[in-house]
Amino acid sequence: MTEAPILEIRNLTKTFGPVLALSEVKFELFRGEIHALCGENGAGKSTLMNMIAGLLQPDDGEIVVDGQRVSIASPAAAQSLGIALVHQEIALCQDATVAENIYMAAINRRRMPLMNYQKLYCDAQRVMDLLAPIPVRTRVADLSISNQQLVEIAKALTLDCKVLMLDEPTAALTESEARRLFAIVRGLKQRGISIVYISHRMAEIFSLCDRITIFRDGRYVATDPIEAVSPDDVVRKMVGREITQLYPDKLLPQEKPGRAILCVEGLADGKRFADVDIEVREGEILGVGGLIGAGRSEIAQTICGIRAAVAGTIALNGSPLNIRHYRDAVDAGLVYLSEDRKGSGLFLDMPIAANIAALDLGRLTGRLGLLDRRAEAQQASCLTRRLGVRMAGVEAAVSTLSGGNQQKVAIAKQLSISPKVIIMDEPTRGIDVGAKVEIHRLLRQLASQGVGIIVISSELPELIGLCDRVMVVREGKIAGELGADELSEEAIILLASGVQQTSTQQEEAKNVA
Amino acid sequence: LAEAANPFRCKPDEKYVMNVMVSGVEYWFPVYEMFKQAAQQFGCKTEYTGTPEYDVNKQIATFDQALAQKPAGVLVHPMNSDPFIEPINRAIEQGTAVVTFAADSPNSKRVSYITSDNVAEGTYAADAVAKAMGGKGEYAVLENPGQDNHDKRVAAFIARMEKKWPDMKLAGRAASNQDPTKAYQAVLSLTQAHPDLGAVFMPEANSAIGAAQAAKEGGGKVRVMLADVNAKILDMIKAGEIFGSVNPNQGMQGYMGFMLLWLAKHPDLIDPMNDAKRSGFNAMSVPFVDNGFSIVTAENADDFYWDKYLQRRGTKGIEE
Amino acid sequence: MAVEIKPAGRRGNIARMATLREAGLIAIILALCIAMSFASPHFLTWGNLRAMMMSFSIEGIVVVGMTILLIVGGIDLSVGSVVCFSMVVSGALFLSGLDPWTASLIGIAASALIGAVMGFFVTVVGLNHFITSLAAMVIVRGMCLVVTKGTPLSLFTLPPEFKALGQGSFRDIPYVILIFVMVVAIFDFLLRRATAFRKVFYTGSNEKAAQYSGIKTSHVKFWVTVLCSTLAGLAGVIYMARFGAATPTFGAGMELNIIAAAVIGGASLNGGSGTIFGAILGMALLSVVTSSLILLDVSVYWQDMIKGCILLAAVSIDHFLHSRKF
Amino acid sequence: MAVEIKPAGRRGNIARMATLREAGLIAIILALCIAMSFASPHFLTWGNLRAMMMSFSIEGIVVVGMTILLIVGGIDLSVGSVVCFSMVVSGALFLSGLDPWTASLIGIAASALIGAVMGFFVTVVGLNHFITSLAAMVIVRGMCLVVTKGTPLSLFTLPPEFKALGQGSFRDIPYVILIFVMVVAIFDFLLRRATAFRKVFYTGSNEKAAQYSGIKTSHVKFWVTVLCSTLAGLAGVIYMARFGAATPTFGAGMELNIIAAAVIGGASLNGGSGTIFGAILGMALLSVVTSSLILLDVSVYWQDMIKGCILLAAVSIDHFLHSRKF
Ligand SMILES: Nc1ncnc2c1ncn2[C@@H]1O[C@H](COP(=O)(O)OP(=O)(O)OP(=O)(O)O)[C@@H](O)[C@H]1O
Ligand SMILES: Nc1ncnc2c1ncn2[C@@H]1O[C@H](COP(=O)(O)OP(=O)(O)OP(=O)(O)O)[C@@H](O)[C@H]1O
Ligand SMILES: [Mg+2]
Ligand SMILES: [Mg+2]
Repeated sequence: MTEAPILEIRNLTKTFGPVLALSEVKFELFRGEIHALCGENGAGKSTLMNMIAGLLQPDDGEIVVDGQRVSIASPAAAQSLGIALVHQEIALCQDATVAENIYMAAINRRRMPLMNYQKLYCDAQRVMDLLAPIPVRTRVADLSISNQQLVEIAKALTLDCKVLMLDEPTAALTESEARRLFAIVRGLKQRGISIVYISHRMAEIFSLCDRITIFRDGRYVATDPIEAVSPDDVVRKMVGREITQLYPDKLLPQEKPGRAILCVEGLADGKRFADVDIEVREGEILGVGGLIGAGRSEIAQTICGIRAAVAGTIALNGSPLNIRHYRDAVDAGLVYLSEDRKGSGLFLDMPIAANIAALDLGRLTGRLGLLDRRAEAQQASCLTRRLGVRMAGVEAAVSTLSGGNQQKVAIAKQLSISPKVIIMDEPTRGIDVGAKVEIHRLLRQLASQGVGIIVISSELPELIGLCDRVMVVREGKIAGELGADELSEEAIILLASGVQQTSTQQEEAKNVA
Repeated sequence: LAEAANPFRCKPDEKYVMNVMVSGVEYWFPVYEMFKQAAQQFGCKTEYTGTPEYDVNKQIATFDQALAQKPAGVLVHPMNSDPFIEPINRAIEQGTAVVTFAADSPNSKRVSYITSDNVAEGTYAADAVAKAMGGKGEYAVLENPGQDNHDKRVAAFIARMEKKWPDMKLAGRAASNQDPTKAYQAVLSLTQAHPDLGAVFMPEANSAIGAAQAAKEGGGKVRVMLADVNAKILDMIKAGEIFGSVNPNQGMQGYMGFMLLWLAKHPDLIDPMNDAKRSGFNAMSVPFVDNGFSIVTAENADDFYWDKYLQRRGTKGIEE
Repeated sequence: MAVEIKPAGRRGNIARMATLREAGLIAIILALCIAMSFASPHFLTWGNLRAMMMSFSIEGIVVVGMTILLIVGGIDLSVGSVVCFSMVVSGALFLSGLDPWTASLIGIAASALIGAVMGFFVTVVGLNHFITSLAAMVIVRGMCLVVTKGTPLSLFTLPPEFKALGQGSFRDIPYVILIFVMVVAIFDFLLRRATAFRKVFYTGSNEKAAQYSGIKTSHVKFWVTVLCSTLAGLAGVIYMARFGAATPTFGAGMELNIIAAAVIGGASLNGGSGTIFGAILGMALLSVVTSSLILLDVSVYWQDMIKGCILLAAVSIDHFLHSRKF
Repeated sequence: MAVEIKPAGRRGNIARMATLREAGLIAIILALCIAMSFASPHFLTWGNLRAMMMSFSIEGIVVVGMTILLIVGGIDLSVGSVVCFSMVVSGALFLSGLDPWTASLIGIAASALIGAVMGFFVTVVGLNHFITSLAAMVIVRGMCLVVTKGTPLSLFTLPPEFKALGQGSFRDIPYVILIFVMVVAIFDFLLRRATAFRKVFYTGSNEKAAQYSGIKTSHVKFWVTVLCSTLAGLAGVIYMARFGAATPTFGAGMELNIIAAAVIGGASLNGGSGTIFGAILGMALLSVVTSSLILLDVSVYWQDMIKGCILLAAVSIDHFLHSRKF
């Protein structure tokens, strides 16, 4: 490659107080390439992106764009250099419509004094439809978190940029949306746009990217063409050790799962879903699959009493449960991990320890109703160590953690009460390969100890690799169930969409028939 | 020696304080002007204190702070009567004389109280309005419920109407709470509801600015009567947009207020035939003084402008 | 997957939603008015309606600014003081010999300057709007006292053509109402349609997201703060023309009434939502209630209580109709 | 992955951060006091300090409740009215023949009831705290007028042992100050340590996340609203003992001062943060400034202005010291 890089980072260093987030890292991006950036949670990927996008200022080092050394003081400055970023954390104006969010940057720059809503809605719908048919006149607040992620991506597509940085865009997406995204990204590459792609999903990286750069603990490790490395190499460079087994062993066919732990029958909320029967048995991990908006999250929330049910019975270990409030569920040992960690999972401004303790303060309360802060800190340091949270200390605010580490704190919170049943909604969203293995192993271990486990996931390999049985939800109904031996991507997609995914012609033919 | 010859002189650091609420408002200024003059004639120091806010708690704080400096006397306008009992009694105990003015704290040990007669003011205002209307018609009042001297004026106004002028009908009462915009809205509404409304009375000057404007917009049929004055009110009186005002004799309040204080601080100047010495009662106590009031009309309005008064006297008002 | 594109209507979604929202308030106000017209024959006369509008028109101008400021996520407790300040400064300048129009312009400019200073403290120093405007409220009130030396300035000599601004009418419609309607119409339109004002919504809805889109949110906040003070200054000048006086205590406590109107009209204290039209309806509701109580000749002791209860009921009904969080 | 776990100190980070935060305010207050003691020999006398503390002690009790309410994300504009209401109800009951202690308990209970009604509107009906408490402010003030018929109740006949509550002292330390210090100490401790109050922080920090943690946030909000009104009721009773009177206009405008104190002391209007100790320091700062101006014999015209400027400067310095957003 003789051509000069379009974006070059030289010896960049960034600290947050005592935390060294990036130390003398380098990075090169050429015109028209898709360049993967990999690293463990907290390795500094998002921090680097934020500095290139003008949200943070480096302590030291250089950013060179098109051979010019630049200092990027604000997102506006980044935009004018042709740099766009899809943020890891969703940052949308909840009160505005999808269309306005998509075109916010354009609206900001536009010379025209008045809004042309008609044109705005048309244009926005066109962009949105490239990803998913979300009506652009809805308020963002009324969208599910995965749809918000799609809006966040659509937003970046409207920017007239030379460099597009995608920070874990697929973390909340299902296979089909992800595929649409990849097609778009390849199209952009054809047009000579350079793309930085951050993801913890190896398969994506290897099918999409041209080169890969790896960070570890805030330091640069290596850059390689994708053909020159194998997924195992990448993992080794990222984690610093070998990971031999990606998923823990499943239940062997001969060890049939035991008695039913959780039994849900005829559950309905009167709006989005009806007639839902679920059974989780001792020792197994139950997976739940489906497309975005199928209603998986709503079913789980209704089981736990976060949303109101209009019909149905729930039994835990054979005895019926009367859940009127999520508190009742928690007290009975039934917990739910929210898919929206920022909105409903975490108290961002509060310390890590306080976040982990939130689910059941009773166990940390001594006589006189006083909180035992020592026990709180101990519990937090124990759980964070187990999940490998990278942090300054358990009294640091959760907002200072990287995205993946925040997710780990959210998981730690669910584990803090030794639950009987855990329902996890996208548990490994944004979590790195190494930590994912740890979490999967942990789930398997809990299952074998008699904890009922339900994993809702949009990541098919995870469902297939981890679960003993997968239930697929389509439009508020259970579309079917797949045993361990029937699990495959095609089978799940078939159930989830109700049609064959392989060919659109076939699909339409079927619909007509 | 000179002091022995003339007992009516102050000691070098004898200080007298005037304490009020809403201290930035001009009603107090003419009072203090004469308070100061009397003090200067006696060779005493004076100080003007109080809280800029309409808040009894804050006023008591300023009163207490003044007391901490052990002044010879305090002329106080207690925003509410009973809350001042304890502070006033504490002042008396530490040897600071206390006289109340314009509002009283009757259950305290204050030596004297000087005021104009609120009942007389309300009564006079009623007579003036009724006479001008030929004893017949509709009137309304704007109120500031909760402030004692204002309530007294309003009550006296209505009572007089009922007693002396049976053909005068009370059309409505509204709370304007000394706010000109509220008064404006109230008078507009009242004139709409009662097209024959002939007069409106309010016990203070702030509301009058709004009320007079509303009356003017309503066709000028409504006579606006109030208590107290300021430059704007005076201009409107002169222009015939306001019917008239009853104004307490503020200068007398200040001058006599000082005299009463000074006397109370020097009770041994007299030797009355009573039990004062035995009982510890202040021999100079004068329970009540009426400072009188003036009726401000177009003819005499010119004499009530504060700035002209200040110019004429060449002093700096409350800032000295 | 079928892609469904709905034809975009002539009015945008936001506009339609807003209209719906306000329908509840309009219904409540109409219901009150109809009830009142049975109780008092005077209520539905042009005279009374005119009087009611007159009584909230000038404050309504301040409500416009406050609503925009609430949308951006701010609040301004100093509006009452600034109204007074503009009045007092213009009045004092007029008395010192300036012609009233120039004096008024300077008064409005001075108000804008106060807004700019507040904006500075909010955007550069980084204080929040609440504490900044609270301090400004005290400081500006103090300046009014300093300028007037505590006594109302009598502006009796204001030329009639200037007084007409506050007291005159055009064919039975007071200029005050005309100005008010104009200000409301302009800003309501701008807020719905102008690109610049959309940024106000974005900033108030999610400041970070707005920044990510390149919006200079601190500029937006600064200018909205200035706008709010400027409109308060304009109101002050009109008050001066109406009352022909400048009182140093004028407008004390006004801020709560104004914020209440905006909040009743659907503005959120957390920013991101609100409409001018709604806020004006909120103001109208407050005004109808007050004026009804006077017309019904309710005892002054009971007026506050009944007013509060009606307010609470109205807000609850409105909330119920739309089940939106206030 | 090297995970570094620091040993948890005896006091948690929240407590430590809070202490640090407050250090700035303490420094500013001390600096002011020292400057004042040079300027006026009267400043550092026990009499003056006593007067200053007396002036904010009772209000300080209300500040405690307000701070907790701000932490949960609420606000209460009705506190001034409720203080007055408790005073007026207790006073009226006493005059009707009840013994003053029972009368006071009923007054406090009535205040709590008002809090409960507000809590109902906030949690069940779904209105927000601002508009609910604004309506309550008007309604409760109206009730004070109705109960008293607008004239202050003279409670001259209150027995001395009851009056002592507000006027007596224990070895030159007024009971009022003792009660205040006790209330502050108890609630400061509870807020830092008690499990029940931790839920207040969770709810204020992220209500949805609190719900997803099984916390009944509407219960939390309800009880905090009740607590705030109850403390206001307690303050009202002490005011009654101190003043020996119940005035229907008492406490008007008190709410802004109280909210300002809490905000200066570090409470956020968006909920989730604040400390009692900080809020009391905020109150003390306001009090020191006011009292300094009086002692320095600053012209009344200039007092407000200087007060506002000192306030703004103090808040800016404090902000600068911690660069935290207010
Ligand atoms: N505002 C902050 N204050 C303190 N530390 C921070 C802050 N932001 C990031 N960090 C720290 O910087 C380090 C790098 O974080 P960064 O978000 O860049 O990680 P990442 O590589 O994007 O991880 P992930 O895969 O989890 O998103 C982490 O240790 C994080 O705790
Ligand atoms: N607050 C809301 N208002 C309106 N619609 C909503 C709201 N929340 C979710 N929905 C809609 O409900 C549907 C189901 O959402 P849900 O999150 O339960 O789906 P899911 O199957 O869990 O999918 P995923 O979590 O992958 O998006 C979606 O179409 C979503 O747009
Ligand atoms: Mg990241
Ligand atoms: Mg979901």
